[in-house]
Order: sequence, then C-alpha cells, then structure tokens
Amino acid sequence: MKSTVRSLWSRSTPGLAVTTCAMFLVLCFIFIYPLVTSVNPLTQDIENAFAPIGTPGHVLGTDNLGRDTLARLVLGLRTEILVCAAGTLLAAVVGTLVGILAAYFRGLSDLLMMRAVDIVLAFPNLVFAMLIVALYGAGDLTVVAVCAMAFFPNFARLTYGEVLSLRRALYVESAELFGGTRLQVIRGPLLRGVGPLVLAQAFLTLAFAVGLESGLSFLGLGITPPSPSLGLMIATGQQYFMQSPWQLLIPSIVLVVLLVALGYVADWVRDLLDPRGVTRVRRGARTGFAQRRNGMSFGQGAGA
Amino acid sequence: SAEGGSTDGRGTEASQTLKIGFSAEPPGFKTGVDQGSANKQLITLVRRGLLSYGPDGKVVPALASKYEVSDNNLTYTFTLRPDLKFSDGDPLTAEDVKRTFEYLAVPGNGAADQTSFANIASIGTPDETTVVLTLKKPQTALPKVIASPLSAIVPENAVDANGAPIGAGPFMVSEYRKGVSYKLKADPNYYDAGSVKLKEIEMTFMPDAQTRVKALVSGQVQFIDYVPAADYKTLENAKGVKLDTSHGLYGALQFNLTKGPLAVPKVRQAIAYALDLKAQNQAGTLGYGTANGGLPIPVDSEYYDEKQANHFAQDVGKAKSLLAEAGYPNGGFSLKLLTNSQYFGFTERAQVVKSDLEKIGITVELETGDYANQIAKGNSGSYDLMIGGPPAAISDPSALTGAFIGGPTFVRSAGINQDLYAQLLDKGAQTPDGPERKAIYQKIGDIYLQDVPFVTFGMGTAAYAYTDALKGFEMLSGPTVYSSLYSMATVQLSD
Amino acid sequence: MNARDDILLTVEDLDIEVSGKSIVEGASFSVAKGEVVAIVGESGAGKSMTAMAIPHLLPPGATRRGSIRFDGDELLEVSDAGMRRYRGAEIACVYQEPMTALNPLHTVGDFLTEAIRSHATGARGGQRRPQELLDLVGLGGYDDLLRRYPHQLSGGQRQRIMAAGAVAWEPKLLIADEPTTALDVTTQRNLLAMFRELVEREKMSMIFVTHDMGVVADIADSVVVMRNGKVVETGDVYSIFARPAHEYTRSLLSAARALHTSEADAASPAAAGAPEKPATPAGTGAVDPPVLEVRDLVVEYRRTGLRRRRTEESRRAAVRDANLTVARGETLGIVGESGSGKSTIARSILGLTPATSGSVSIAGVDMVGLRGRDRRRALSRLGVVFQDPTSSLDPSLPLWRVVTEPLWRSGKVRDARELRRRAEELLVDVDLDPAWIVRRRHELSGGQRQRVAIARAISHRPDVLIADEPTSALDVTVQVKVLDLLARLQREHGFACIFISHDLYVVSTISDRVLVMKDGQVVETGPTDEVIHNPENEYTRTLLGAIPVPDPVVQRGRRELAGAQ
Amino acid sequence: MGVVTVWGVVTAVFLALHAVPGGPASVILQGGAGGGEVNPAAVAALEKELGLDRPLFVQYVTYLGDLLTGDLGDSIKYSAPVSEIIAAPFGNTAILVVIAIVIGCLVGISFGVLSGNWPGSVLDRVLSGLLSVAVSTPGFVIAIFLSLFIGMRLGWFPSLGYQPPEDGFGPFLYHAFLPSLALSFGFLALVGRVTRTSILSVRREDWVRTARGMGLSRSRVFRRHVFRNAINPVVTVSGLQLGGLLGATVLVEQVFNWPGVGSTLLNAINGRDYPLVQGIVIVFAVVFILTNLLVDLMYRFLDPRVEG
Ligand SMILES: Nc1ncnc2c1ncn2[C@@H]1O[C@H](COP(=O)(O)OP(=O)(O)OP(=O)(O)O)[C@@H](O)[C@H]1O
Ligand SMILES: Nc1ncnc2c1ncn2[C@@H]1O[C@H](COP(=O)(O)OP(=O)(O)OP(=O)(O)O)[C@@H](O)[C@H]1O
Ligand SMILES: [Mg+2]
Ligand SMILES: [Mg+2]
Repeated sequence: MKSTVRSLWSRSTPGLAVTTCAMFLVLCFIFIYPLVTSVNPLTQDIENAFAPIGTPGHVLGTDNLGRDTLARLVLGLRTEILVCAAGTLLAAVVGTLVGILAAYFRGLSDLLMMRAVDIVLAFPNLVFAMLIVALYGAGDLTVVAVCAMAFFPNFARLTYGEVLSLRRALYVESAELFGGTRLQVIRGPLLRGVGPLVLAQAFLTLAFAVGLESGLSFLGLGITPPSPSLGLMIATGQQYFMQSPWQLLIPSIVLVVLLVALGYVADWVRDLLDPRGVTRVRRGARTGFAQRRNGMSFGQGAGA
Repeated sequence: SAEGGSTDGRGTEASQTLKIGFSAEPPGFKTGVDQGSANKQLITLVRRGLLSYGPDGKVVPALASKYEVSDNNLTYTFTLRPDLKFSDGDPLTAEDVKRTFEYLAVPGNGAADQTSFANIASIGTPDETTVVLTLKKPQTALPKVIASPLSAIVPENAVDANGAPIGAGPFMVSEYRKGVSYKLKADPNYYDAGSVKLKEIEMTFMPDAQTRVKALVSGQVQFIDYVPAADYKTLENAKGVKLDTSHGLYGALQFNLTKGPLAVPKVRQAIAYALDLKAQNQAGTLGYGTANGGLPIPVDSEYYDEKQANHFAQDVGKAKSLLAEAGYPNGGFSLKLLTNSQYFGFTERAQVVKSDLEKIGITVELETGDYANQIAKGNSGSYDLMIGGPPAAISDPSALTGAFIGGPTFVRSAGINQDLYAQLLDKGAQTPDGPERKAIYQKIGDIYLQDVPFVTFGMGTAAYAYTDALKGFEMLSGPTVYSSLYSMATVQLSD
Repeated sequence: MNARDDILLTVEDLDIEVSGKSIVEGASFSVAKGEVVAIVGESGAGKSMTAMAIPHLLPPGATRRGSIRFDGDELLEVSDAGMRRYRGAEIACVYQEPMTALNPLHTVGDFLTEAIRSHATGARGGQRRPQELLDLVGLGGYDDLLRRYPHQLSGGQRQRIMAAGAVAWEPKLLIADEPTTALDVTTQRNLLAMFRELVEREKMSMIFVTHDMGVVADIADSVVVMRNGKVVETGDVYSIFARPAHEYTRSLLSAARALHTSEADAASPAAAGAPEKPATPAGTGAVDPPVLEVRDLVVEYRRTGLRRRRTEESRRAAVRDANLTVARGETLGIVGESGSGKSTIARSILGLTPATSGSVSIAGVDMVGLRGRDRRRALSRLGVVFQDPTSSLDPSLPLWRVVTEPLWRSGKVRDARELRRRAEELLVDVDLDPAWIVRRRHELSGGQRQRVAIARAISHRPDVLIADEPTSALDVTVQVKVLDLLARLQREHGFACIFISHDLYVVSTISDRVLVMKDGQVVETGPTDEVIHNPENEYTRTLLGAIPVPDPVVQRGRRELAGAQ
Repeated sequence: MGVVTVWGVVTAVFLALHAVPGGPASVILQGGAGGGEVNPAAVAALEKELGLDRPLFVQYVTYLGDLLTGDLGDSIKYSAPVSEIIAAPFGNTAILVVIAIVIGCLVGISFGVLSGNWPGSVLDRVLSGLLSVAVSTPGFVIAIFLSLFIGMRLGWFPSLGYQPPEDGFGPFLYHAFLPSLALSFGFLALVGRVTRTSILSVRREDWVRTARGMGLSRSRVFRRHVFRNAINPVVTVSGLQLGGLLGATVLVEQVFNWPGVGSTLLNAINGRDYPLVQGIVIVFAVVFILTNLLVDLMYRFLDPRVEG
C-alpha cells in the first residue's frame, strides 16, 4: 500500500497536484470552519429569509427559513462526505470480502455470493435505495446502509474478476506452495493485489454515493432535516427557485464540482495503477488489465 | 391542435377546454370515503349531493331544490328536482338517495361522515322526489354534511368500494389514463346543464408542486390546485396568472399522551408556550396562514374566541417554569417528531418545532419518510410528537368532534382523554346556532387550554392559481376549501 | 561488401529519440539488393527501433535524424503521407508478436485482401490473389484458412500469414523483426526456411532482426551488431563469426556457443565460461533412493464451470502415463516443444494441477490425498523457479520478504531481523548486492528477477528444485550466467533438480539425464550424453536438427545435409 | 441462472415491501394530503378484500404461483392487472431510454473518437473536461437545469409534460426531447470516456502498426483497425449501463412530470401498492438480465475470439 501511494505521488501532474491540494484545503475548511465560526447553520431567522448573496453576515445569503447558506453548505458538505465515505467504506469492505471469498474458494460460496450480487445489481440503485428508506426510515444511518448495499456489488465484481486471475498468478500460487494457508494467502497477496483497484474504485464509488445521496435527499428520502445536505439544499432551492435562484445554483455547483473532483482523482489513481506505467510488463498482463478495466469502475451509478 | 399546449385558451374564440395541473392522481370513486384533496375535487366535478356550497361557503340547493326542518330539529324533508338523471342517463330518484345514505352509515364502508349518517334513524321516500330523514338526535350541521362532495348521491352500480365514475355532477369522465390524466366533458344530463360553460376539462396529474407551477407559468395548463406557499410570490408576480389564496385546514402539533413526559399536562402546556406560532406560520405557510392557537376553529367563524387563541403566546420563561413544575427542570428528555417529506410544510414546521423545543431543553429528533409511513406510525401511535392536524370536512364547530373523539388514528393525538370532551361536544353538535351553542364551545376551549392534547398552530393556507382568462372561479375557505371546484359548473374561459 | 550500384538501402548516422530520450545513436549500415542483413544484439539494444525507422513506423513522439536512402530516395524527407507509397509496396514488414500483430477481428482472407488492395491497382503490376499468397508461404494446403481468425491459428501459421501479406506487392525490402523468437525450434526452422525461399524467389532484400546467433548463422549474409543504441560492428557473416572484432560480439558468440558445447560434432570451438556439470555425489542417481518419484501420471485439463461445453480438446490428456524419478543431487532435464506437457508435469508435482491418475511421492511420502498441514509440510521439501520471473514475484513486497517467503510462510523463521539476515545471505548466494533486500520487483531487470526467484526457491533448503524454463525469457548472456548459478548452487546444496526447457542444448549443459516429451507422452529418456549423441527416437532427432548452431559454416552444412536427405 | 436472479429479486422485494410500515389499505382509504380520518373497520374490510390479512407465507406462495403462470397480479390502487398498468409507462420510459441511448451513442462516440484521436490536444482537453463534468453531474440536477433554462427561460422545448403518442408522434417526441437529453448526459459521458480510453489503447496495438505498414490511408486504418476494435468495450459498458439509465428515469421523470415507469414506481411505493412495485421491479430485473445476455451475445458476435 505504501509503495502504491509513493508511486502515485511520484507520478502526479501539476494539474493533479493542484486538484489534490485544493480538495485537501476544502476538506480542512469544511472541518475547521464550523469550529471557528459563530454562525450556526441551524439557527432560523424567518424575518431574514431569502437574503441575497453578499448580505452582511450571510455571505451566500439565506434560505427559506433564514438560515445562513454558507454555514449550511459547509455542514452539508461535511455530512455528505462523512455519510457517503462511511457507506463507501462499508461497501468496499463487504464487497471486497465477498469478491475475494467467492473467487478464491469458488464452488458453492461463489455461486451463492455472486448470485446475491447479481440480485442487487438487477435493482436500479435508486429503486433499491427507496425500498430501504421506506423500510428503515430516512436518516444518516440509512444512507450509509443504502450506499453500502447499493455499491458493494461493484467492489465484489471488481475483486472477483481480479482474484480469479490473481489466483492463477504465479506469485499467488507460490505463496500457497510455500506453505501459506488460505487465510494467509487472502490476507497477503490477494488483498495486496486488489488493493490499488479497490482504492481507485472507492473514489469513484464515493462520487456515485454522493450522487445517490443527493438524489435521495432530493426526494426527501436521504439525510433528515434540519441537518443540511447538498441534495436537500438543491431540493429546497428548487422550490424557491423563482424567488432566489442562488439557493439552487450554489449547492448544485458545489455538488458538481465535488463530483468532478472525485471523478478526477479516481481516474488519476486508476490510470497511474495501470501496470503499463509501473513496469514494462508482458503483453498478457496488459490485455488482462484492459479487460478488467473495462469491467470495472462504472457499474451503475453514473447518471443515477 | 394540442401541440405545445401553450396557446390554447387564449385564442380569440375561447375553446372552453380547461387544462388543469392536478396535484395527485385521485385514488378512485369510493363512496363517501375521504381520500384526500385531489379526490374531493374530482368528486365535486363529477358528482352532486342534495345540497352544495355557494361561493361564500354557504349551503345552497343542488339536487334538492329545497328542504324543510321540523321544529324539534329531528326531521328533514328534501324535495328533489324533477327528472334528475345520472351521467349514464339513468334516472336519479329518492331511492338512490336512500341507498346512498344507508351505505354511508355502515362503519365498514369507511365514509368520512359515517357518524352523521348513523345518526339517521330512518329514511322515508314517500314519492320519487321526496326524501324524509328522521334523526336520532338533533344535528345542527347536517345540511353542511349533506352539502359535502363526499355525501354526493351515487347510482346503484357505484355504491361500493370500487365505485364507478358516475354521478349527477356537471361533468362526466370521458377518458382516464392511469397515472396520466382524466378527461371530463360537460354532462348533458346535469340538472343545470345550461349554465355549464366549459366543454371539457383535462386534468393532468402533476404530483410535484414545482412541476405544476412551471406548467402554469409556461402555459401548458390553465389551472393548478394545491399551490405550494413557496410559489405564491412567483405567481403573484407572474403575468396573466391569477392566484387565489385562502385559509386551509388547521395545522397542529400532536402528542402521544400515553407515555413519558408527554403524559403530564404541564409538560404539554410548557411545549405550547415554547412554540413560536408566528414562525410556524412563516415556515409552514410563508405567512399566508394564520397564527392562532386554541381550538381549531376558523378565525371568521362566530365561534372563534380571540382570547383562547392567544392564550399560549410564546413565553419561554413560563414554559421552563412549567417544565420544572412538572418535574423536568431544564427539560432533559428527548422526543421523536414524526413528519413526512412528501408534502410541503411538514418538515418545515417540524424544523421550527425542533428549534423552539431545544430552547427549553427538550431534544427533538425528526423522523421523516413518505406520507404512508406517517399514516402507519401515526395510526399505531408510534411517535412522541407529530406534525399533523385535526380533521374537518365542514365549517362548523361540531367538526371539532373529530379532533377529540373516536378510535385510534393518525389525525388525533394518541391517548387523548376523550371523556373530558365527549359530553360537551355531543351537546354542542345538537344545539342550534346561538349564544347557548357558543358558550358550550367556549367551555370546551377552556378545558382544552388546560389539557392541551395537541397544540394548534393556526390555519394552513390553500391556493389555486389560474390564467386570468378564467372567469367566475370562487375559492372557498377553511375546511371546505377542497370543495372549491363546485364553481367550475359556472366558470368560463374568455379571451 | 557489395558493389555500389547494388545497394538498395543505406542508413547513415541515424539517431532516434523518443520523447527526448536518445534510443539509437549514429547507426550506419547498408543493405544490398538480394542481401539478407541480420541485426543482432541483446534486448533493448535498439534493434527494432532501427529497423522500424526505415518505413517510419516508430512509436508516437519518436524523431529521426541522419539519413536513410532507399533506392535513391531520401526517406527522411518524405512526409508521413508520402511514406504510404513505400509501405507495403516497396518496404514490407513482419513483426515480432504473431499474436498481436494481426487484427483479431479480421479473418485471414480480410487481411490478405486488404494487403492486396492497399495500393491503387495499376501503379505496379504485382497484385496477387490471396490463395496465391498462401501457396507462396507454404499454407496452400488448407482450404478454410481464409475464413479463419488469427486466434484459430498457431503461432507459426500466423507468422506465415504475416509474411504472405508482406509480399503481396513484391516489395524490394522485407523487414522481419524477430519473427521466430516466440516460436519453438521446429516451427522456427520451418519459418526460416520459408523466409529464405521467399527472398530467393522474390529477389528481395531482407533485414532480419534477432538476438539468436544460431539464427544469424542460418540466414544472414551480413551482420549488424548493436549494443546500447550503437552499431558496434558490421560485416560479412563468415568473418564476423570467425573473427569478431568487437568485444561485445565476442561475448555474444561465446555465450551462444557455451550452450552448444556438448554438440556431438564439436566443430565450433569450445568456449570459455561453459557451465560445469555438477559432479553427482554417488556416481549415478540410481544408487540413491529417489527423492521424487512420479508413477503413471495422467493429467487431463477439464474446463470448470457449468456453462463451458466439454470440447474434444478439453478432454485430451495433457500428460499421459509419465514416469520419472530424481535422486539427491541429480538433475533431470525435461525437453519438448511447446505444448508437449512439460509444465503440466511440473505443476502436478507441485500440486497446482490435480493429477487425473497416477502418483507423486516426495521422499517416500505419497502426495495423493494429502491435505492441510501434512501436505504443506511435504510441499516444503520442494523449491520452484518458474519460467516467468516477473509474475512469480509479488510486486508489492520488498525482496527480503520475497526471498524468505518459504521460511516465514512455513513458520520456520518469524523474526523480521533474522529474515533480513537470511535474505542478505541468499542474495549473496545468487550474486546480487545484499543491499537490495529493500528493493521491489519493478526495480530489477529480468535476469536479476530470475536470480531472486532462484534465491527464494533455495531459501528453505528444499530436497528438490523444480525449474520450469527458468532461462527462456532471458538473453543468451544472462542465460549462461543463470545456468552457471544453478549448477553452482546444486553443488553447494546438493538438491535434486528437475530442469525444464524447450531447448535441448540448454538442458544438456546442466542435466544428468534427459526426458524428451511430445504430445503429452515421454518419447525418450536416458543419460544426457546418450540422448544427445545417439537419439533413439525419431522425434528427438528432429528436435536436435532443428536447433540452429551458432556457426554459419556448420549451420549451412547441416542445412544442406538435411535438404539432401 | 437468470431465473434464480429473478426469483431472488422477487423474494427480496416481497419481503422488503411487506416489512415497510404502512399498508396499502390505509393509504388507499386516506388518499394523501388533505384526506380525512381512516376508519379501522374500513381498513380491515379492505385488507380482507385484498387478501392482505392472510399469513405472509401464504401470500408469498400464492404470488409466486401466479408469477409462474405469467400473472403479475392486480394493482391494489387501480384494481387492474399489473401487466396492463405498467405497459404504457414502460413504453413511455422505453422511449426516453431509447432516445437517450441514441443521443448518448452518437454524441458520446463522436466525442470519444475526436479526443481519442488527438490525445493531449486542446480539443481533447475541452471534450474530456466536458465529459468529466457530464459524468459527474447527477441526472436530476441536469434535469432541473434543462427544464428551468432551456424549457422555461428559453422556451425551445416544453419544460415538462407529455403528449400521448396517439395524438401525433411529432409532439410526443418534442416533449420527450428534454427528459431524454437529461437522461442521456451520464450515459453519453460514459460512452465518450470509454470510447476515448478504448481508442487510445487500440491505437497502441501492434495490428495498427501492421495496417500502417501495409500503406493504408490514415482514415482506413482508423475505420477498420482502430474504431472497429475499440467499439467492443463501448458496447459492453453501455449495455451494462442500461440498469443505471432505468434507475435514473425515476428522478428525471419526476422533474419533467413524464408518466413513465419511474414515476409509476415512486407512486406505487408511496401508495404501498405491493403487486405494482413487485411487477415493476421484476420487469426491471428481467430487462437487466436480458440486456446482460444481449451484451454477451453482441460481444460474441463482435469478437470472434470469445468462444461461442
Ligand atoms: N514506445 C517507446 N517509447 C519509449 N521508449 C521505447 C519505446 N519502445 C522502445 N523503447 C526503448 O527503446 C530502446 C530500444 O528498444 P527496441 O525495441 O529497439 O529494442 P530491441 O533491441 O528491439 O529489444 P528486444 O530484443 O527486446 O525487442 C529500449 O531501451 C526501449 O526501452
Ligand atoms: N489450464 C489449462 N487448461 C486447459 N488446457 C491446458 C491448460 N494448461 C495447459 N493446457 C494444455 O495442456 C497441454 C500441455 O501444456 P503445458 O503447459 O504443459 O505445455 P509445455 O510443454 O509446458 O509448453 P510450453 O513450452 O509452451 O510452456 C497443451 O496442449 C495446453 O494447451
Ligand atoms: Mg525488438
Ligand atoms: Mg511450459
């Protein structure tokens, strides 16, 4: 893992470094701003509803309940990122585990697990999410669960394909030969082997998760008010679009920028992990990667 | 042609086809069941009862040209107009009235005004055009009940849960596209067919409020219902569009009185003092509703009591001391507030409640979901607080009965102490209008202020918006607001 | 060399840069009409770049400087669009990778038709019909060939198809970039014969890129030797082989010859540095009880999965009734052409491919039915070196973890410091710098990787070392060093060794006994000398004859002999 | 295999739906905003009529049994066969999806080809940038903007609404354009990016050099040896994306008030119309499985190397 990160860093481009730094700064801002500001994103001031951009004390104006848009944006972003990252993490862990186990042990476990994955994939994400929300009620934890369940198949499929070819790789076979138990092989070469791919996929999934969450919030099924989320802000902003278009534009722009940045980082991680770049490898490995790459990363999610 | 839909209705020779952007797909034609605003509005167009509401909300004759009440207030004699027909051409007789009213009286049929009809001891039909209702006990509001669209007379083949879309109203259903639209056309069999100007009504279902507003502004429809308060400003300023607003149903914070701190009346009083009704009105109706507490009685009603309505003016200090008296100094407990994200005003109100209650140390956690979720949880009483409102189908203080008396349902606070109110409410319902009746309801109000089984926010807001080419539309106010489409029988599109 | 007016192509002071990096510097050589020029050198020397610079088929970002005169035209001054006139029609190419150089979506017919139509008719007379072209490259006998896709052809067939496409317009110059490297010896021999025939019949010149001195000896008229992007020597094939001027040429030759020392007719001078055969401790292995014994081994590959249909091929046995034994300190060589089942034997000894029937026993312990810990313990007596050093090393581990993997996996040594110490020792053992224990796979060259793989294989002192083509991926010079190393380690550690290769001469330098395989069956087995000098089996004889000897005189003599027979 | 997946989907939906709080009877009787009190007796009566009072297991087995005979059951809300009810919305959604796919393929592939052929150029940067924005922007955000700006502000296309195809196909398509466009964005971007990557990697393949070495013209090399080979992964990815497209219709249809299967589904879930939700999800699953199958077949057809 450390070497992966190191090699990634050494091969970054200026544009990328800027993006990464910007993302890092934004992250810092999101987490530090609430600590230093006195503006509470939940404080209502109905008299002051729909204050325009640039109002003193409300740099980005206020919403329908007179709450400060900047503060809500920051808190919304933080909630969004935390919730979606938690969901993505869970999806990555479960999906990777399922994929590895199914591909490594094959047989019945393969059949059962990958069938379960197929079943989840056969539901469009949003439908799936709506059912779960209807089941457990809206809320942060539900969003985490929704992301985990909706996106674990992406990871499962990815690691499944990768492990299927990895387990035939000579170095994995030799690990078994040299006396590695199955558990050791899984923890060792297999996990290390899928690590970079999972990492790249995780960034992409994070973007998908943010998209899904904002869609859910838009339908009122995501994060519960009054805590803000980008989707909620867009949904509310749309209601008052005629009165105060910025309340729609600001969160939309932030959402798109966030997603673009995530996608960019995901692309970058994926491109840099392309073995063609890392070492001169044989052609076999090359075509293998090409196939995998086409199978990976997208899943559902884009556009949802 | 129908292309674009943007020019229709504004041409020189007005086409008299009214396109409506309708807030929901009406669930159906179940006889007497209150299936929401969309359904009531559709019924208002397609069916008719013995009576209906005039432009000012007063009861006016409809299928019955007149009625007489006996001196003891127990016998009502209705005289039907001659040669009434249903839209399918079948004659409408006193028998149909009897059958309909008897159906409405059966509890399992789910009629909204079931108790009113159950109060009818017998229905006599001396001839084809005379109906005699004999009541068990007097009911002052009976004419209003009968004027409600839910009491419309239906033919024999429609008196059931899957009722056919047939009635004796000014319009008849000519086409129904599931999930898309209803098309209505003028019913030649309507008793007053001559004064119906509209030839056709096209109701397209647009569940999303923004969509309706967009559709109206861009000219794709000429009339929309259930305009969200958020868009009043926009529509007031839009050219060629008229916005009618009035007061709608009451909003309230309901309690679950069966458990925890909320079982203590002082705690409920404290909460009532903590709430800022003005902010509520602002958040839930953007200021177009009213901010009055007390009993949910419309401000323009003669039974409205100004003093009671302002009893719980926001007073955080008092709220805190009440909490302390009740044994909860500084609050310190937390409550689950049930609401839904499907309809405008609910989460908005909930957020204000949350911020108000947190000022007196009560933690509030919102629970949202779709409306079905709220109904289910509300019906089973699995909530502490809920954004809701008392039911009312008619503009009469006797409608208060629904807010206090009856089986467990989401429209009433769970575990309400019905014995406190039952007797007085019964008396009020039987007493004819007058000072005696007013005193009874005042007394109920005093009990309410001590007991606080729910906190009334004030009246909600309701609005219709339409092209200003539409002349003659009259919006009703208060509980009867969703009967406003009665006036569609006489409106006209000009150019 | 040749008279001036005979010259077809002159390359002078050619520099090639790829994205600012100098790849080839000042290369000069010429090709006469009808001449075959071989470009040789180790991997990465710039051979392909030099050759591909002529038709300007370099990778994007490559720039050329200097002069390339072809048939009187200065090619460096011709625009890319203008080069179209030359490509295919005047200068045609055959590439190294037969698998990827043909579009997988086009049938042979499509390919040939496209080659024929690539230039406007009437420009020159020469278009032929696809079937004609197939006849030309010796594929006339198959009737459905035109409708087949590349993946339905063998490697040799693919190369022939490419050659057929290349001669569609009777080019004046044919550039063949290592067209036989990926193929086995018998196929290689046939292809070389085909190229010779084509050149003679079509009166073409040819540039033949290769790193195999045997091939050079077989086909070339003159030789260009390259190293690190520079041409170090050019000359007539006989003089180069007889009197190599440059030191690099000499080392190239001696390495190549080292692998042929045991050739029966030792016409080539014995070279220095040939690996010494390890002295078997107890004379012959027959005395010792075998450490490894394989009895009646049958291996069939069965396609797994429910969807796969069982095809005829899938049920064919990859190994049929193989028997072999190896004793302590003994080396058994297994040879055979590609697909003959060599690796399959190794894999089923290691338990990586389940045997269909038969038995494998290691130091008397029968492996069949052994599970879990017992099995791991038995397996820990084996060490293995795979053909592909790259994929056998975990890319994400540092070398000290890699080479000591058998130790920590088996739990013999757990302490990290101790592991590092052992790793350093092991690296020293295989002539690598002990400081490299912190490096990772991608920081090593191919030869170094193979050494690491060997170090790992012997780290736990196995009783048997199984080496599956450990040198096939390596350059000759490196190959010799690795073989040396193996021999030395065997002397020191005394393990038994199974050495697999498709090159009979490589095997002979290191083995005590040899086992020859064909189509999954053992066709001949015996002491190395006997098999090499007196092959009993017809197939063994063919195999021996197919390997080009790195000496033009001998090689051409052998060829004529074979042709006369 | 597909059957097993469908069965799993059916079971999952069935269990999930029945575990969701709120039943169809009370929703039907209450009817949404402004509705009145629900009489418990009436709820019980309706549930009995709908067969919802039976044990869950019995309902499940009955449902599966009906399903085996091809019967999706009756919608609770509309009291009519589910298959009848979803036919029209599915048709409407299919139109949106088909138009979105056509737009997505045409534009996406052109973008991908242009930027893949001149990697690193200004054109490439601009197009790639556009594609990354498009791939990242959620469908509903695009839908809102298209509807508000192109529809309302500029008035080029109807900002929302639907004209039944029976009333003329022209107006129908005219109304379908913006929602399709909104739907196509993510898909378009995906196709564009896959095309670009694919072209970039095919350009490096040896057979392209072989083709150039034969003296073929640039355009011929591109058409026959680059594009043709690069298109396979595009087919695969876009096929697999169909599920995502179907999912995205829910929000887009909401914004444009398009009476498609997405809004039907949303209403069915809100109304707890069990058979209707189940029916729609089953059709989704079947469509998904069929597309996967189709993609497989296509792949075999397009690539002779895949064993048939
Ligand atoms: N596309 C490329 N971009 C940059 N450098 C390259 C490229 N292809 C080859 N090289 C470099 O050019 C040098 C010469 O490569 P070339 O392919 O000519 O070697 P070669 O002698 O043919 O070796 P081999 O026997 O392995 O084919 C090598 O150092 C290689 O790393
Ligand atoms: N995993 C597999 N599944 C099916 N068939 C296989 C598999 N591996 C090898 N074979 C087949 O088994 C036969 C023997 O293969 P093997 O790899 O043992 O040959 P080899 O002698 O090692 O060849 P090479 O010199 O090319 O390495 C071949 O026909 C091959 O196609
Ligand atoms: Mg080369
Ligand atoms: Mg092999």
